Amino acid sequence: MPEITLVEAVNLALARAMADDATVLVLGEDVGVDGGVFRATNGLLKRFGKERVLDTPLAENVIAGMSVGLAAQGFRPVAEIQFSGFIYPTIDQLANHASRLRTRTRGRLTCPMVVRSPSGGGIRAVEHHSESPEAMFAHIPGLRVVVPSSPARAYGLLLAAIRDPDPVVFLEPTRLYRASREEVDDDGMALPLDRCFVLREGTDITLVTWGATTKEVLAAADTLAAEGVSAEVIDVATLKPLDTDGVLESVAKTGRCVIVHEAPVTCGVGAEIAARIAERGLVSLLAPIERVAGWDTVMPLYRLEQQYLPSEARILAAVRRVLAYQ
Amino acid sequence: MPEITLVEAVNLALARAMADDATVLVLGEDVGVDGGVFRATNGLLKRFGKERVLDTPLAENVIAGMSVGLAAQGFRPVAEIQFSGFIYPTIDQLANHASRLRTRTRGRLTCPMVVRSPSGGGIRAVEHHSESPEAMFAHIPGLRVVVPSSPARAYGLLLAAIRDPDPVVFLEPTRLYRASREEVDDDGMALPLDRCFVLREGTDITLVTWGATTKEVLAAADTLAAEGVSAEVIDVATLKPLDTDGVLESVAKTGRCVIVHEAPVTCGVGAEIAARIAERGLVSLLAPIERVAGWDTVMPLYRLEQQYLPSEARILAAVRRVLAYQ
Amino acid sequence: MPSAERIEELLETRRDVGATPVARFEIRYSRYLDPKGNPVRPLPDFARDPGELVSLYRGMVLARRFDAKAVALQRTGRLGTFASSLGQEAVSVGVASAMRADDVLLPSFREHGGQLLRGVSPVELLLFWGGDERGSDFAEACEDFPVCVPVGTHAPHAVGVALAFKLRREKRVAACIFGDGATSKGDVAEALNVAGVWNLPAVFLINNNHWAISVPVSQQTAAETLAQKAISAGIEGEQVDGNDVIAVREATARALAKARAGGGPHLIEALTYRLGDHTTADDASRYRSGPDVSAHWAEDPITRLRNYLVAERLWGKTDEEKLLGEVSGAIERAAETYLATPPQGPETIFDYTYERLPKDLVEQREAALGAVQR
Amino acid sequence: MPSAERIEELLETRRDVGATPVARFEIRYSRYLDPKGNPVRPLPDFARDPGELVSLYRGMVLARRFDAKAVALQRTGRLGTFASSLGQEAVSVGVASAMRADDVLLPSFREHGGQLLRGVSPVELLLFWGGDERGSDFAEACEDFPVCVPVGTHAPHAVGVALAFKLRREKRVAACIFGDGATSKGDVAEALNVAGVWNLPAVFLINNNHWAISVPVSQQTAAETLAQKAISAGIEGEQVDGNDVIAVREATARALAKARAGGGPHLIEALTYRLGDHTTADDASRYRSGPDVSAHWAEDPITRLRNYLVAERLWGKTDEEKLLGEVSGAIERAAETYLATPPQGPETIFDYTYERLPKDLVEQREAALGAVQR
Ligand SMILES: Cc1ncc(C[n+]2csc(CCOP(=O)(O)OP(=O)(O)O)c2C)c(N)n1
Ligand SMILES: Cc1ncc(C[n+]2csc(CCOP(=O)(O)OP(=O)(O)O)c2C)c(N)n1
Ligand SMILES: [Mg+2]
Ligand SMILES: [Mg+2]
Repeated sequence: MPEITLVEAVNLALARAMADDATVLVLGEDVGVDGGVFRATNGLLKRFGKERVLDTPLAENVIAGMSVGLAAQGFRPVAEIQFSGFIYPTIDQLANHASRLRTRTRGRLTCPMVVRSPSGGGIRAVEHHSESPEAMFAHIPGLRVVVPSSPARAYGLLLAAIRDPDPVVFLEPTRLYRASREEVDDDGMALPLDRCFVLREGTDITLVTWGATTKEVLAAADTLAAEGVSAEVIDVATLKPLDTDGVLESVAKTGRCVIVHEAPVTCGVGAEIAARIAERGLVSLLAPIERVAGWDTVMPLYRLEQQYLPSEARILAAVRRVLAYQ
Repeated sequence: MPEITLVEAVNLALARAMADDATVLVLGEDVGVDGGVFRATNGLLKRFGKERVLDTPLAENVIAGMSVGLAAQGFRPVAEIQFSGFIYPTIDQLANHASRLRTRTRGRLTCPMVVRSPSGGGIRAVEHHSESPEAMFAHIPGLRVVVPSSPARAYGLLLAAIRDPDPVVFLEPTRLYRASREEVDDDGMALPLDRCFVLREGTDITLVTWGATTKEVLAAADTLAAEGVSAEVIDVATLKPLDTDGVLESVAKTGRCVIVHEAPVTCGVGAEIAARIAERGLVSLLAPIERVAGWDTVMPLYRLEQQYLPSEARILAAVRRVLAYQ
Repeated sequence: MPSAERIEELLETRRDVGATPVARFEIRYSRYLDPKGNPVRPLPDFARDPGELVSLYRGMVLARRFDAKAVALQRTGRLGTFASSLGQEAVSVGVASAMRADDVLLPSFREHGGQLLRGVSPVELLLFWGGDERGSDFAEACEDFPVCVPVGTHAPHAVGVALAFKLRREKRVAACIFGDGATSKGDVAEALNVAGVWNLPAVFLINNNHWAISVPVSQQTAAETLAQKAISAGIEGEQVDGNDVIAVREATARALAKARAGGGPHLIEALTYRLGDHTTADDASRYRSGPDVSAHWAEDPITRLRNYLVAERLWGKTDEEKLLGEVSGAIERAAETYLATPPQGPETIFDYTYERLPKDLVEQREAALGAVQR
Repeated sequence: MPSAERIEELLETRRDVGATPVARFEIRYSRYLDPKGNPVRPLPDFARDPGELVSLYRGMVLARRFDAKAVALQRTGRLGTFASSLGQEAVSVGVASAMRADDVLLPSFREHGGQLLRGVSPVELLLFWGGDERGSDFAEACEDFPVCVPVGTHAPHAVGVALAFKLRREKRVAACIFGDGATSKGDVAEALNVAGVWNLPAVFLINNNHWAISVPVSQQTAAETLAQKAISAGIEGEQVDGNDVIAVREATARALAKARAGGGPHLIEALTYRLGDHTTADDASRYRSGPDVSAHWAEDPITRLRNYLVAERLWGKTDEEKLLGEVSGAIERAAETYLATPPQGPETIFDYTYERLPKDLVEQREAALGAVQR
């Protein structure tokens, strides 16, 4: 099995989904001959032709809106939004149409579409290329929101997203696109969209995260292990619907929890996870929850982005406070 | 002092702000001769003329975008979005420009604008006229998000929003527009945008809410009082930035908390409030937090909307569970 | 009188006459019947078949009856806010009459006439306006889109639908109707542009009733016609008399045939007038005068076609009475069925959110059912 | 060869010749110098002043030098992703040269030439592209907008700025530049429409470099010209040779004068060509061929104007050497200053988020400073 990067895994999953199902289409800006600005759609045009890989005009709103029309007609469009800072014009279509076509028509018309977009900072990009908008989508009923954190999970989760009968927003951490390689078997097996992943088992504290920050969280867990602290690391992966039980089970075991994400802390998905613990897992909590997240500031231009992104040091400091709490 | 409704208070505040400050403009669809579909801008055209009250073409994106341009040029535009279901096209401008113009230019250009919109259900309206999108805005750094729950607070908070040097999203609960009257002194006094309001003092449990659901929460508090339970009712009012201390102080006193809002529960602002309590107020909690909120479903068409909106009965049931918890 | 400085500046800005013309465009207007019902030019072929004309007439009468009933139900608290199409019936009836059954209609919220003609039942429409999702679960016209309430957001859907047809090599067309106000929205511009560059089988129809709630077209755009919105997208646009159902049908039929044959998209602006309030929640007297409106009654599409039919001896008093009786009966029966339809249970709030209900929602569903029982 | 059925259908869809023309439009194209620098028509008045022409020339040379330096800094890891304007310098230099100091420029991300001419310093531009917010805190051109990275979203800002000028009765104009790709975005259509209906002093300029990353204009729209996007908005549009800085400047000057005089908005499409990659992160060889690109070098705006100046004996070898020395010196000094500028502290992430820092952010700021110290 070849070792591939996360972006290559995305590419592999797209190719697999397209090969398996003739209704799967890929569309977006520069997804064709250019193969996508990150090469996520590399080679697809050549392999599947220009009726299945469509370079669209530059207009995110109509990219989302035409996907609704295609999906209602039985296609499975996978739309790429080039960077997550340009995803906002899709919200109207996703909130007002895609997410509710099924319920509004009592199932007569449905909307099996995927909106993929690179997301997050840390690659010294230009303004608007480093946003983490997942929480806005996770608030919209009728959507699914998925964020992979490794090549294998990217492959399996993207296949699941494409096969899902309802609309999915799939946010790919740019920082991880080429950060590491992993063996990925192109077996066409989807991963479940209703379960979180335990990346590392542990007993002293639960670290909950998703996407790019899994990297810093796993590093922190390593550091902690060296100090004799056993941290359980959970990758939520599917942010909506959230696998509450997965998180609660871990917290029940450890009694302590730090939630880590890159998006601004206020009204981020971390808040929802903390709230669910406060509702259903309170009795197991031995210490206050902490969130280590992006500040409630605009994502800075890249010179300062490392001061914005949750660092291993910040995670460790939070973990130590939580562990010290009696 | 005359007794006026909430929508009349909005009108009064707009008139006062316009009279006090020649840079305040009102713009939006049907805000002129029609006076707004809810009459929030009634009479303003006549009084201030068509250079200060602008009926715009039907395009929410450019309404938000031109407000950014006006604000950068020293005006204080107050844009009306006719219903909150049509506010999504403003998110791009708010997230990508309005909220960050100050930080991107290091204060050279600023963006003192207000986007007002009716919000919430319960008035038997057509599809898309009953949405509660506050959480999406509350996640955007650089914005303020305000929701009034009475005529007096609508007046004072809207004045504050208009005078604020940064962009504010001001969501007005349609269900309360004409629900009751209150004496409002047109004294030009703004209310603070960094403090929540204690609508009713109590000692046994804290009920946190905002906007339209203050009504059901206050009714529930009445019912509880009759049963000898003393509920403290907090109207958060400014959802971003959130007055954490106000909530924590109350929970420190009561040890129990139920959060009530109309928007879908997942990733609603209630999650943020619960998370902050779990982070900073855990030690005072005598029982798990509960949230009573809209379901994670699309807002139903109006025949079923009462089954969607948090009812007094649902609030009471949650309160009783929380009170019963030992 | 402009100042001297201004005049000088204006002179300075005279058009650059030395420049070379590189593209020319023209917008045309067509009408077959004048407001009195007199033909102003030879009628199109289909109009030689009296059956066709009568069915257009019936479609408009049905729409008007439906409208009147819906407004009455709303006024008596038995229907939600409703958007009447009074005086504009020729638009969507003309469009729908030109469509094939397997084309797809994407209507805005004011096109009941066309929806009824497509086979959407009056009960379904009443259910929708009565706040019940079953109203969009059409038993016929199963691929048609539900009423689009946000202005203009269905234009991108039409692009997707048309693309689906093109990719499947089906000879079908997506027909999308929206108002004059919608032409200000970026959605419409983006959709026209994509339809144009991909040469999609989509026909866009502007129901120009001259008002977007209180905003007249003159305050909506400086464009001389709305049909010229097509020029931006490099597609063909034309204007028709939207109160002449023959003109609407003929223009639509031509556009559909062109699209079906691979000739690409088309934009039709149908000029009509909103005789009523914007919706039952609106009071148009706040922003436009009664006399102005009254004048437009002289353009009424129903009277116009009837005048023609009568003049051609294709229609008489008994026909009229029979039709009215039949149509009223159908609408009354529909209203009764609507009123007798019990609401759905609260579980239906949940059951169509996803194909498979996630665990969160299973729990919330139980809580909701519990709350109702309590 | 189309099928018989198709031919029949196509015949059926022939244009409705009986319809009446109601509106006509024309798009014109202008150019003064051909690619070799030979005048093809009498030059406009301003071009009789050699100083003006030399300053245009200098502006373009400066832009190109800046570009080259920025790309070099990026290649050596000392600047972030950068969008070069190689070959397109005439566009924004032409626009900016026609503007008054108190007009407001709203540029996209490829208009350094114009920004430099407006007084934005090369150090500021490098700081911006180097990921430092101070780069948009212009010491001059203080009301100009920062670089707009999202495609087309600044067009609505231009509407607001122009409206501000109109309301204050100031004789100022907002000038907004965006690319060919941007014309597909609803933002641009909405902005043109509002500017049109309110007759605002705004000039919109399309830098048509024929590519939006890998998408050629022919795949962006079916419109024959991009200038005709104006027709939808009922405003005037025209095309100019965007590699002829004289044509760009003259068309912009006319449009600005018209707008200033109350004549309303204007759209100019400047035809140019992107000689380089889209940005330093792009590899254009993936989607277009070298020979195609090379051919466009013959259109180079800098060579073109120089040829004219030399032919007119307004420019010589020493002038060129002196200019290059001066410009290179200025850019080198700017690069040094940029490289020597220490980053801001992490507190600045917070300090400009709101005018008054809310309590939450005060706490987060403290935490951030603590985290750095730790
Ligand atoms: C995006 C959006 N903004 C605002 C509204 C509120 N609204 C409903 S209808 C309408 C006017 C529509 O005008 P037009 O497109 O001409 O259609 P008409 O009502 O005249 O048929 C408005 C502003 C809406 N439904 N959608
Ligand atoms: C709204 C938006 N979508 C996508 C992008 C990514 N992107 C940056 S530039 C570009 C192409 C722009 O083409 P054009 O408008 O012709 O300008 P040019 O780059 O050719 O100057 C794209 C797709 C963006 N910046 N903004
Ligand atoms: Mg209209
Ligand atoms: Mg371009």
